[in-house]
Amino acid sequence: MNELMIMLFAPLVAGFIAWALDVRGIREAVGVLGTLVPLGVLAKYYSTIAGSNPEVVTQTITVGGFKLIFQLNTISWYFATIASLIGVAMAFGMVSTSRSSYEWLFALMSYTGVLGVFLSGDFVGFFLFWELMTFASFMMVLKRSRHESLKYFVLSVIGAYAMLIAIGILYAKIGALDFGTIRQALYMDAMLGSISKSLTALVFLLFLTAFGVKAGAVPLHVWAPGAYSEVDQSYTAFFSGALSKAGAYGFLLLYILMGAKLVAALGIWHNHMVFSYIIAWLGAITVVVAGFLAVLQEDIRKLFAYSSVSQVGYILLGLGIGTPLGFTGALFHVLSHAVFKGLFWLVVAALVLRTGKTRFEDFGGLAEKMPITFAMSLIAVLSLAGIPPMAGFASKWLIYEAAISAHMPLVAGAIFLGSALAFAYVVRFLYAVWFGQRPSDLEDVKEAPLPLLIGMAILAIPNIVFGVAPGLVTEYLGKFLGNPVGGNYYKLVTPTGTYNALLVAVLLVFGLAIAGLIFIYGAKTRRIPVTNTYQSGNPVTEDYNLSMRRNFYRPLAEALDFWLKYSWDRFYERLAGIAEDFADFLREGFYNGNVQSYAWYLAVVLLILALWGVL
Amino acid sequence: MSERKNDEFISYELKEFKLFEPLFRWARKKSLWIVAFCTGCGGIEMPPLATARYDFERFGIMPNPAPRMGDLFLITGYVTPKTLKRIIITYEMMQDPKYVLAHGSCPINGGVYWDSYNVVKQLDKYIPIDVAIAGCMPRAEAVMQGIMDIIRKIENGEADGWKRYRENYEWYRKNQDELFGEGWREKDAKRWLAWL
Amino acid sequence: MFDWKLALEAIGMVIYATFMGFIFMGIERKAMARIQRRIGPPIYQPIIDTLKLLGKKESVSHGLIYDFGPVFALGASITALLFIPIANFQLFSSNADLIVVAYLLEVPMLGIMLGAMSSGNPYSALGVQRGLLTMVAMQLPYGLALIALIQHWGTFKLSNIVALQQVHGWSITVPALLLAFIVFDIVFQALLGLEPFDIVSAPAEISMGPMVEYGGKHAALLFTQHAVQLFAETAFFAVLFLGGASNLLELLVKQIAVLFIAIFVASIYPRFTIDQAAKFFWKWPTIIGIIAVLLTM
Amino acid sequence: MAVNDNKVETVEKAEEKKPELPNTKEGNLVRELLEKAPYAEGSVRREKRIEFRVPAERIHEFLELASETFEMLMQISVVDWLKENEFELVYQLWSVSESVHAFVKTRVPRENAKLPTVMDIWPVAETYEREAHEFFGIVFEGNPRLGPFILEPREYEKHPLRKDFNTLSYVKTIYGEDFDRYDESKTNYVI
Repeated sequence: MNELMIMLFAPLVAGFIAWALDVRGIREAVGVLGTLVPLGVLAKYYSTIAGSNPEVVTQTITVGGFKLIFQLNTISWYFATIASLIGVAMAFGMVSTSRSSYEWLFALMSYTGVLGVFLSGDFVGFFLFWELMTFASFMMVLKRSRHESLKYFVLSVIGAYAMLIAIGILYAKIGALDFGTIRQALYMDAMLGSISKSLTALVFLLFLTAFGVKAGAVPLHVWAPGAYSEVDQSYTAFFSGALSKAGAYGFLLLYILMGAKLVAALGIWHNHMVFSYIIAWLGAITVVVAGFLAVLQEDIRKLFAYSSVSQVGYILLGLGIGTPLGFTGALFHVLSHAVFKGLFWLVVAALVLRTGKTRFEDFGGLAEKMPITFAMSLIAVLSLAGIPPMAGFASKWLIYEAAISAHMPLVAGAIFLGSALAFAYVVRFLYAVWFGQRPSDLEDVKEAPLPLLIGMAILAIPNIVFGVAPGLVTEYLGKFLGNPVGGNYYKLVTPTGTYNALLVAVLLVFGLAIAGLIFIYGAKTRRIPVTNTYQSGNPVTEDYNLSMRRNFYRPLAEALDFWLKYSWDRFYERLAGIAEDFADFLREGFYNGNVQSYAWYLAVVLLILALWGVL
Repeated sequence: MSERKNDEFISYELKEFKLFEPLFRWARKKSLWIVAFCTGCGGIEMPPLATARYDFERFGIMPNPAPRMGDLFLITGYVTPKTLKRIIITYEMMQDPKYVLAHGSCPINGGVYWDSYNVVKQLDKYIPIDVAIAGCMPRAEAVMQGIMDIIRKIENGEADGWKRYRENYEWYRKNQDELFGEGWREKDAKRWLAWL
Repeated sequence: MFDWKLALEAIGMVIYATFMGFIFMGIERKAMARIQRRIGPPIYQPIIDTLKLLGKKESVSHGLIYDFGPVFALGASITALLFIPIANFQLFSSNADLIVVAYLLEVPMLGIMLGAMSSGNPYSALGVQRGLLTMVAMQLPYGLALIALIQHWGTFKLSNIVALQQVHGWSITVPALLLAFIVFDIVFQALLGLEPFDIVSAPAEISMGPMVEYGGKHAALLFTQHAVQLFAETAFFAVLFLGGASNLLELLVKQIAVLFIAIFVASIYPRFTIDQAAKFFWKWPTIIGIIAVLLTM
Repeated sequence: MAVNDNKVETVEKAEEKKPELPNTKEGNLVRELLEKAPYAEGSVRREKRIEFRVPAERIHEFLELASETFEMLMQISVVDWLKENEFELVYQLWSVSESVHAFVKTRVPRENAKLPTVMDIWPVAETYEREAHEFFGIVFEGNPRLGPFILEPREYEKHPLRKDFNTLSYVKTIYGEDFDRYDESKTNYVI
């Protein structure tokens, strides 16, 4: 039974060991080992969880009067495996990108935090590990830039307080903290209705902000671009791959614990559950807004940060649909987003490590210099853009099926626009970084180091495997969702549509064969340099850069200039400014330095206490 | 453009697909794409060819802005050294069975500008010409007649300007370098950098 | 277990589609010529063009991805074609539904973009930018039209939609789907890259857009891809809105009808600039699409 | 008395030139400018076209005066009088308000011809002056970019449009002797 504990605290212990003996070789080995342990334990538990007689593994420890329950059921196993997969890839990435043991300590601490969040069975453990995770990631961002970490810290604190108040209300009403009893109590309460409608709405709103901040839903996504880009890029693979999934797990928790109660309280509108309709629209707006922002970015890290926010929007949308098909789509997208976004961030880590640049205008023509990284980024591009034989498409297809069959057309329309935007900014990344003339200072760029390549390979394989055989994931998810998606391992069959991934892959290979035949049949090709291009007859020289890397989508910015005037970032900065001025006003007002006013304050306070009869 | 080594250009061997050659010859004859790059004063003669009166599209001829896809290169009128540089670069970008149609007497011997310092006197020294049409700017009918000549030449395999260019490439290259000086492509590209 | 009939059907359909695709391109050029009172090229002109391009003695390449682009585009077009139920041949349409085919029809765009980007030519980069922006702009109305259709017929599978249309009459007889038909027709112009939205390969401005560096057999591959794409998209249009077809001839008539609508619109309208196209697509077609979607809720 | 006479003559000479000006719009324009710039001579060529002759050293001052009514500088063209060994620069101005052309002519000696630039009045003059410099070799003080303009590197500083530039021999050196395949003897060709 204490394997759960080993799994949970192995990364934390490894982190401390790595931090303690700060030796180049050993620190990396301990770190990677620390991340491998949870993956091993989870693999061992697969047979018990998903085997013939699934039984839940629980472990309770009492800490200072609070009884912490840890449980490993199908959902938590799924989320924990994704997080540990990304964790292992991050560890391999950090072997070559991070130089200081400070980063190893806090990376592994946030890894323990996420595992704790997924495994905890009650709100105390959930909140403790949630805070551990936020603290560790805050420290990682703090190392690189104060402003971004401050922004991240303030928003996370708001989220944490919201969750704390919501837990407090639930504890006051139900008297228990572990999920089982809360679920039972709220289920019963849905009929009796002892908790008032407005109180349930308040709790829902608080949980919405708490999990929205971590997942990065639109109004609260402001910290994401800054935090994701100011951190060692291979840690961002974990930061955006696994930590944002904690937010999605929170929303799922909302359904499990308070689903019945929320439906009873907030009612049904046009046969959609009102609270899930809100989450669906929150996801849809996140997809579109973050997509448009991602397309117009100039910095490679900002682009992928907004893209992460947009993809998590897909997950929220999938959860918001509410039908079992919607859940399957959302949870499959949790896996595919974690995998292809992790791969993207490792590619960015390789680029930043090798070239030291982050803006698009400094990159160019790296395809020859870093071929393997280019191949990996091509796989990630195909997956994110949702090209059929890849994992990205399978999950997106499920979300489309769920959205349209649940009669949420405008939300499905938002996904159409979102996936086109994903296609646009991914191709912009390909063009700006890999193709075109190479700036002179990038001549001596070498291929990414071996550990980073291993990390990328770890994440590239699931992309293809789950792309061609999506049935594996939907069959596992079907265990606790009442398998809405039929079909065997390579074919998804839903009541309204089918998708045979293997056949699409086979026919694509068949089509490529025909096209390749025509290509080979044609005349011999002669390789020519980049400068031999048609510039309406003008001779082209190496040192005048002819590629459009800056403002690639300037016409789109012009078409959207009405909307681009408003920005959440500036809104929050102004809010912060107002708060600061109010605080200054108060400070001048009270602490004005002369003793008489202090004496007066004392007298007034004593008078109030006397009247109150406390004195 | 980076310096083109001689052997890299010549190493290409003329592999003739015996089986499909007559089919390709018929296809080349029936679909000529004109590179939309009017070099001289006769460029204004090309649009009327595409209008309802003459309509070269019924012979499968289509103006095509990309030289990589073009076959027929119209040298319409006098050729100044500046334009000749662009002509040479565009001509070398065109894919292989390519034909050149020279309008008027200027490409032949400098014509009216025979003694002008910036008109190329004999275009044939720099790029091979397949058909030359008379007329100080030949009318649309004359241009159409020229195109018919080229089609007839393709039919009986005489239109081998591109083969001539490929076989005695050094001679053409020597003339070009003699006029513009060695490595003129790099020099010219860099010369415009100051302006951009 | 490998059933030969299906394989032969598939190969036969690919050859038939390529041939008919070229004929459609020929019809397109001939009709535009006749509208301008010109005689215009023979119908089979694109076949001659492709043969000429294939017959080029030598081809030029900017690298591996430059060659991979057109090959991937043609492969994806063929795959998309094989998932559409064409007339009485079901081919593989029982294994994929509307969303898969809609996405497969957009994958060649990525192939062409990949090749165009790796050629390092600024004109092709501009073509790539415009192609992507057109796709982003037209994706919303395109999605809304498809959603309206799915919601009305309640199924994603193309073969079911065709069967339902045989029973209840064509989709355009339903008023809500008539709106979706109008939206889809506008989007169809952008899908084919015809006149009002042919900003992608604006011949006069940026010399053939993404295809500027393509010559010889690469251009032949792209021409074949465009032919297969044209056939696949017209068949997709006919299957969705004009009730599929029981035999190839009926399908051909419907495809040519759809093609002529596109040609007439194309030969009248001048070209939109890219942000005008985006603004246009997000105004009228989206509003009509939303109305159609709400009507079929 | 004699002083009086030649004053009379000068006055009379000046007079007999002035009365010719018709009192049309163009005539009044010329009369105004001549009052402000006595050193210049003006005449009305025809409706909408007037001419001025200005000595080379006062040209800048005159052009400033003229720029109030003549807003646009259309062209600076140069005529090469080989026999009088002089360049004649013609500043072609156009008045948008009056819609009248003005041709301001000056004479400059051929060897190291120098003139003040008019870029401060009309910035567009930079290109015209560069062209004049490249083809004729006239130096305009104050023009920052007088160097090579549009000619091929071979013809820099050769000022090809000068009358004494022997194009025939230059062409023979560039394009080789055999450029004329019909070998009629062109040596005594009279231009």
